[in-house]
Amino acid sequence: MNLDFSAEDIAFRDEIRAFLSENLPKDIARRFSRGYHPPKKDLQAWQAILHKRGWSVPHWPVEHGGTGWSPIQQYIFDDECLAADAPPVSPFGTRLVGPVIYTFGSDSQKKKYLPAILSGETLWCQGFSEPGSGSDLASLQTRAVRDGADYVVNGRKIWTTDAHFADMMFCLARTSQGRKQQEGISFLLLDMKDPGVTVRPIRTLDAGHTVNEVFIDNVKVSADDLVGQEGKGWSYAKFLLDNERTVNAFVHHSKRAYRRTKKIAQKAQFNGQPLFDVSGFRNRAARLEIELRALEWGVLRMLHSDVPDPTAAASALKLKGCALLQNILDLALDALGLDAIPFYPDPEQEAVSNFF
Amino acid sequence: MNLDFSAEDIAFRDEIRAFLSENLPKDIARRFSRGYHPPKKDLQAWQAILHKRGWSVPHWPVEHGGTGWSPIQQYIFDDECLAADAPPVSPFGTRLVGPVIYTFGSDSQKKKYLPAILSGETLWCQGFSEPGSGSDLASLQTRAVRDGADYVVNGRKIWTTDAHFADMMFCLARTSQGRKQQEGISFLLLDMKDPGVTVRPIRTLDAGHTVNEVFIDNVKVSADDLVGQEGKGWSYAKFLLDNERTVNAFVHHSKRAYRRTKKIAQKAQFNGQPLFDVSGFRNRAARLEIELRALEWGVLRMLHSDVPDPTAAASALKLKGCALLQNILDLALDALGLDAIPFYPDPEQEAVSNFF
Amino acid sequence: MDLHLNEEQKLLKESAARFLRDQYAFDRRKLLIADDAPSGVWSKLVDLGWLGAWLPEEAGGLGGSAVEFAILMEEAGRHLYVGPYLSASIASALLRNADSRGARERLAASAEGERHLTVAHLEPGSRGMMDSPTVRGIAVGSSYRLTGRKRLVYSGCFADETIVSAVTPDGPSFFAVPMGGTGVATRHYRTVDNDWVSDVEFDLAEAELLVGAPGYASALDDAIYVALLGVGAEAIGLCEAVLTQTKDYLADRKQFGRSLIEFQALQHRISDLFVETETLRWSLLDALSQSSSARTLRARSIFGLKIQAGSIATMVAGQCLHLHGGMGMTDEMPVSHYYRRARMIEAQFGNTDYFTAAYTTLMD
Amino acid sequence: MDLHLNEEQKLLKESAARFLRDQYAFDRRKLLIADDAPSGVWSKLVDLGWLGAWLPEEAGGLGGSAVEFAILMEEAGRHLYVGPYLSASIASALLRNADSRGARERLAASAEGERHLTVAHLEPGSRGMMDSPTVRGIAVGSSYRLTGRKRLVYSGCFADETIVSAVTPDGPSFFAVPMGGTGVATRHYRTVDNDWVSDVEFDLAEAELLVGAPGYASALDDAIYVALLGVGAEAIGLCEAVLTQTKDYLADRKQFGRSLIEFQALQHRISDLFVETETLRWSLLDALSQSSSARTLRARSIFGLKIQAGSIATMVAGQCLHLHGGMGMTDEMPVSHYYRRARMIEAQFGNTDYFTAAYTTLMD
Repeated sequence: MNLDFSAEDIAFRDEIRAFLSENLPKDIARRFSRGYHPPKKDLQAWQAILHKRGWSVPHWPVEHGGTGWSPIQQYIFDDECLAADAPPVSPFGTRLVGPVIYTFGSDSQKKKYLPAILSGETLWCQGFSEPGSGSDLASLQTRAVRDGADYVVNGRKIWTTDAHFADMMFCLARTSQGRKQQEGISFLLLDMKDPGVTVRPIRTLDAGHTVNEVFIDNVKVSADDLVGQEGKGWSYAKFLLDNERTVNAFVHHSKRAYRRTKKIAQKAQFNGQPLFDVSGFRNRAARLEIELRALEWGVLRMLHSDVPDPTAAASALKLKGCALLQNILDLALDALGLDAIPFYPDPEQEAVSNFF
Repeated sequence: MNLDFSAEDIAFRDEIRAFLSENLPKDIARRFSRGYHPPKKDLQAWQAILHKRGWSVPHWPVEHGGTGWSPIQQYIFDDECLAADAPPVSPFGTRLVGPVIYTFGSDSQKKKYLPAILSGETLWCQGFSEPGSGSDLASLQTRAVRDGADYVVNGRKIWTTDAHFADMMFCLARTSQGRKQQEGISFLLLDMKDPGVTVRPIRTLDAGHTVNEVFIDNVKVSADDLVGQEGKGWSYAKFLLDNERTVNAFVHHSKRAYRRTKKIAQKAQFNGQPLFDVSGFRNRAARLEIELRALEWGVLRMLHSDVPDPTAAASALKLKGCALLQNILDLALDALGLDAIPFYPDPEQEAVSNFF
Repeated sequence: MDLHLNEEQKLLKESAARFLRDQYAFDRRKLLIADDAPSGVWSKLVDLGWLGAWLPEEAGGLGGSAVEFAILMEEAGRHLYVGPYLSASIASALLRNADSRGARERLAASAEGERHLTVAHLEPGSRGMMDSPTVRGIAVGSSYRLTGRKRLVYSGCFADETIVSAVTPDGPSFFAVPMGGTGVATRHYRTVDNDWVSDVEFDLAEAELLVGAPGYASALDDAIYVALLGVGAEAIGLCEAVLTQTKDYLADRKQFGRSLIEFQALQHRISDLFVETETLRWSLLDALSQSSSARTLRARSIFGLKIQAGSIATMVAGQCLHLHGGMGMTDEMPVSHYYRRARMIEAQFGNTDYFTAAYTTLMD
Repeated sequence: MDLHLNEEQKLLKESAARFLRDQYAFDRRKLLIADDAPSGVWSKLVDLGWLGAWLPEEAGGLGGSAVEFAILMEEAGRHLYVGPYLSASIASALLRNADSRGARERLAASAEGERHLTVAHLEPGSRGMMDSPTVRGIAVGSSYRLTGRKRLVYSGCFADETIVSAVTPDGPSFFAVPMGGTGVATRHYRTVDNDWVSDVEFDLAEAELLVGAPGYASALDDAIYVALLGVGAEAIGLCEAVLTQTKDYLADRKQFGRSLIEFQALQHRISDLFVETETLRWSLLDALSQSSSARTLRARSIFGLKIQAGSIATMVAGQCLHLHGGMGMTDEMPVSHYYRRARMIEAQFGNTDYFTAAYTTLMD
């Protein structure tokens, strides 16, 4: 058992840090640091910079534009990017549909879509969930009917993150009625600029706008934009969802949230001393710091060793990771005190900058 | 709505206090204050004193020896008794079998048993649970077979609190096989000095001895000691269990435990100051104090007003009462620190007296 | 001791519930909170006598007590009321024991609905109501001039006058300042739970002394009591309502062919939330029982209520949000509003950490 | 970085597990803990090389590291081992970096099983290992005389010699004192978890200086690291074992015609306990990763492990106790012993409050 980072890993971390400090635009980092959803222009600008360096999709196979990094290097990269307040690259192209296209797509699909996913020029959204279908994807209602060289698609998608600015949607639609519910579903690539697409924002609890309802009304999708075989969409979707299950347990997010909470608490005054020095607060922070360090080792363990029951271990990481992030954010709210009450719609508003 | 104790209630409380300070023997209170199970002699000595004053069974109807106090007066009485470290009167005679006897018993049973229950001369235990029957009393295996003027009883009881020093046991035994499991069960009063009774101690987690397994081997019980009708024992048991469900939610126990915890924490030194003044500890104590006061109002509410759903409200009280008592005891353990480690079998041991 | 509501109290509760059910149903509320300032419903509440309901007759009220106030706030919580009622009530509490003519006049005018009052007490950097003000007041003839900054002035966009805490050479005092007057600059914004608040900057703003330094501490105590009692009672209504709605939601939703409410694990969670809500009601009784007690006793019980209200409401609403699944995250579901309000109850006037620290200074 | 056990470590783990399973099965253990002092099993552990397994060769060990120690303690926890191993290991940790001949000799003698050492560091009124000793040492020629009281000396009824912390005019230091010597009065008792401890009173007891004042702080740090690592690893074995046994128990018990393990609410609780146990293993990795780090880094991670171990073991064992129903309360069920041991892990060497306070002094 060896619990040290190797010299190579340490050098790698330094390289990433140096890159970020030279290349991450200050205004993008500032906006993202304030906890708002990054705007499209920030997502694209930052991905273009990463792409130039060849780092926009580290996890992809090298032949498609990946970096060939080890799992621990990818971990270090993600850690440093979030530590520097770089907004994470939109996952819909890079993590979700990209691997489906390079694994199951036609050569022309690869040529047409992969470069713009790599560069971030094209942003994607995911059309899986539908009203009433809950997490049960197989009960899908959207239909695609073959009409010459095209499919004509009709249906409704919901909880569609970033649909309001995405260029493309990958979606599941029923092309025939199979014996099992999972059969007869196809995986289509659909242009969001088609006039038959209507996006209705869903306002959420955070008073922000990230998710949408998408109405698909007689939208024509070329048969060239069918991925793989007609009726096999369910298996591609499963492949994609398996990729989505990463083991990072939000550890980088939590580390970042904790650092921010600490800054807030160091600045806030409580009975004449910094809140961070008040022992009740400090005790709570200590417990979270300890859990955070534990969580990081939980992730490293998943990356490195054969754990006895990987599925259970991954669930434990996910559950604990969620709970910890929530607890850190609760502590942040408590550190804000009365400043948690006002709602500031704009991240560049003067009042917001007071806390950072 | 009027949330004040009446002048009468306040005067009543003073009366109880005065009585306790004059009559509660110091050594009995001291032993009980240390959290050990009170020995039989303490239970009996204290009940004799209460009995002399007419207060050994306040909740009984006046004609059987009760006091006629209002629910709030009984509440005050219990509160003051525990506050003064008076060991609670053994419940098996006074709370459980006594009311069954004066409600369903024969005149000769009343004459024979009630006076000694009132005075505490006879201590009782409850023979309901059996190995394997869990909380499902109806699946009872103990049998009583009529033989002339007697029943011959055979069976095994478990979790029998105080069986090792009880004089009598009230127990359930099957006298016939009914259509339903609840039918054919009879309620018998059994002398623990019968040679057919064997008591095996069950050692428990607290390294103490309160519960037992009781083997009943051809024990003769006179038919005069059958309560009510043969085969109707189940309904008397239900009556008894309903009486057992009080709504006090351990509030007096919790108040007492909290006071004791506070004393321990005031005496313990932590980095040069009393532990009770250390803010982390004090914050925890504050939360428990607040919950304790809330709980007391929860009980007063049950005593006073028509709550919308009394069963749910009583469950809430019980759950919260248990949780709170546990949390207070956890805090006490934390206050003890390293002193929680040694095990002292004797309450009068010198080391124990250091904490009180 | 008698914990039943009397007949008047029962009627008050029913009328408040009926009014809010009719006038403040969730769909109607959605429109009302989209406005730039609280409007219609407020004047009706004043007409219904909400402001005077808990004030003694000599203070222009209807002879009620803290119980009446708690009844109204509980119903407010149940229906997610946001608007001027709580801040106007805190203003009344500040003034009710003052002996100045200005205070007495305003108390009556407020109860009558003739003048809408709010309170400007918290400041940038404050962590709760017990923090000392830094706004300065200097005497100019028989009146005063105030200079400094206040924040979280509820309904500041709407009130006629605000009661301002400020320090004079004699010590801290409360003053009245007209909201639109010279030397009063405001910045209005919304809160996370859709209420209306303002930052207010005073620059030698003309002010009338209402409560001088000798009465300051006790007036502030009265205000704190009413503020915390208000959110405490509100939290009970909130918890009960969100719990009922969540049970209904779970009964409606099906998964794997069964109604969600049939899953044992969900039932257990619902039961736990019921128990917590009950606990909060017990704390309310405790706080009400101390409404006329000595300072320390009253403060302990009301801080206790605030601590319980903040943590229990956050917990109950948070769990209910979770039980709603993804739908709960949308603005169109009431649970998302209950959740935001619960979070704000936790933060308002000073959070759990703040009042726990305050409580520990009062322990025996 | 490679988190796999190497071949030697795997063998060590298997052999420890096998030994305890055979020699320390629950029924056999019941007889062993009824004795007045730890016996048989201890000498076999020494023969198996447990004491030297984690010590470098120059300290008389087998060239292992903290990982080997954690492996053994985890198995000890799984099988509810009580006895001299942990205290003797802490004694080794205290001495391992000392340069006195006395220290080196004892380290070797201890690893060989020739001399059984324990530690007398805690005192009446201590709240944890970081508290300063008050036992006084005065130099008499080349040796010392100690006067004062120690408590919670594990295996004090059994050890040959105890390593005692005491203050001399030069500062705090560690000394060796033979247990039966003149001026050494002992009072033996048991702990809640059936271990053997003693109070020891020194009255001008003759003592040999092992670690002088300049080395005291660092030797104490080493001892704290090993003590907390020990209970941390033990807690993992404990949690895993009690959880497995509880699952088996629930699978066996039927209620309302179903095995208890089929109830969803119970499954959820078991899953939560599994997650907590996993977390504890992560903290162990963290603490192991800092075994040779600078003082603050190592202290933070090992305090973190102790805090997690105490609270998680208490929670897991407490919940398992609850899941056992009434049966769990009996001495004959293993769960009641796991629970007691968990409570003691929480209290030992300083409880969660103590180490949290210590941790907060080390935060950036």
